[in-house]
Amino acid sequence: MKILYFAWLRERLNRNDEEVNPPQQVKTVAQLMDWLSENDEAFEMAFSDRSLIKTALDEEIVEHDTELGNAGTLAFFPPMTGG
Amino acid sequence: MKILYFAWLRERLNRNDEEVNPPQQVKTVAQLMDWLSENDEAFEMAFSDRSLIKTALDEEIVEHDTELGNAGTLAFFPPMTGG
Amino acid sequence: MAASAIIVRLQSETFDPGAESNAFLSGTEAAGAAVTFTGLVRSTPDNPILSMTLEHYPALAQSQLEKISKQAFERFSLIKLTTIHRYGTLAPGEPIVQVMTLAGHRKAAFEGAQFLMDYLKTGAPFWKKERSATGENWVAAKTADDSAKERWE
Amino acid sequence: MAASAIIVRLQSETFDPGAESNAFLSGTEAAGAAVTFTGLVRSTPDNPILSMTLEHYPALAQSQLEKISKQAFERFSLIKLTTIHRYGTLAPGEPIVQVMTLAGHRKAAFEGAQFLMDYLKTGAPFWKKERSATGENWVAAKTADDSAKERWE
Repeated sequence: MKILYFAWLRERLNRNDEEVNPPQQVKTVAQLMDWLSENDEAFEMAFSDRSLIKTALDEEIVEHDTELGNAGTLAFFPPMTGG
Repeated sequence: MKILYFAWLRERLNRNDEEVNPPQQVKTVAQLMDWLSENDEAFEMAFSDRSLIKTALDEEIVEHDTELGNAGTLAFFPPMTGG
Repeated sequence: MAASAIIVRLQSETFDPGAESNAFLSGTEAAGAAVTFTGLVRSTPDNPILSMTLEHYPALAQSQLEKISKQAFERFSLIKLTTIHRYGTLAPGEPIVQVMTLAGHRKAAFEGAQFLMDYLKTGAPFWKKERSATGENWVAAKTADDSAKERWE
Repeated sequence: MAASAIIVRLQSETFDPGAESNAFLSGTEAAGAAVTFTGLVRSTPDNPILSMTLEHYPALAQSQLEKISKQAFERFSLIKLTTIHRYGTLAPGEPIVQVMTLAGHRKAAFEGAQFLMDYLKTGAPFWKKERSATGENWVAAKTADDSAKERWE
């Protein structure tokens, strides 16, 4: 699965995107955030206030309890400031 | 005192403006409308629904119970449709 | 916030809506939001018109446009405000009125323009007569315009 | 009411606000009211900035702009709607976004544009970074923008 990062999340994690292969028990967006945080302190810091993390699965905005299913792309980003 | 007429009031009364000299007992806008109606059927018709008659005294929008005082100009017109 | 930040123009000549907006927008780094409202002469299949004539009371129109513009400018802390209102005979599609507001943020810019239009509808001494193939008639004031104004009271 | 009455443009190049308004207004005899909202890069004495960079998520930005534009178009029975949104690095005073609505009457034109802007603020994947003499910082989302959106729910 491909993960995209935007704005200060991209800067703090120092990457635009990456391929990940989470274990089978990682079923939701929130569980993926847990799994990424376990393995990397930078993620733990960046994801510490989950209310500031928005997500889109295959270019559709979703909540943290959404199941990953067979989605190809997950994006993490701060609250949007469009317009 | 000079009276101005606008829009359909101007058309129905067939005049843009005129000079009038009401008697002393005519003190308010409403009394002037009564006095004009007494003397002329066209005014009686035009002023029959007083909620449709708006007035301005010396270029200031006023209510019908406003006193004429020493004003030089009184305007009669239908509800405004600006904008 | 000087009074010169408010411009009111009462004119019979037409105007270019976009050129007016661009002139209004120039040199405005402290502003984050601009709203332009343009009112147009409307001709629909249900009510096809040939022309619209706006009669007005010149002296009162100028002072009412100025008064309402000043109220909007102050109430919404606008940076700049321009009101252009035409009179005379206009063809379908022509602009009748244009209101432009400039503010720090979008809420004030939107509300300033809306307030101004709501007050112009019932407070500016203009009367519209539509001419169609079947004759002429005076456009009646709408009760919706009275209630739109009440929102701000 | 065809879908082609909705235009959405996502672009890095600047645009001419007034020229866009004039193009939008042309050939619109059935419309009585047009509203143009222009959002500008703001630099104030309290917060002087050198430039603003808009980062965006291209595929999602396009689809969200289209989705929100369609919602506004349908909800307010607009005759026409155009949304232009930029990304990249912009100087103070430059236009960031422009929304134009055309409707029979002013209420729908105003509310369509306001609805669209309220939803773009929190629903379009753009992030703003301001660069000033003292450094760079990401503009935080405003809780006022969340409550502006709630008004329409």
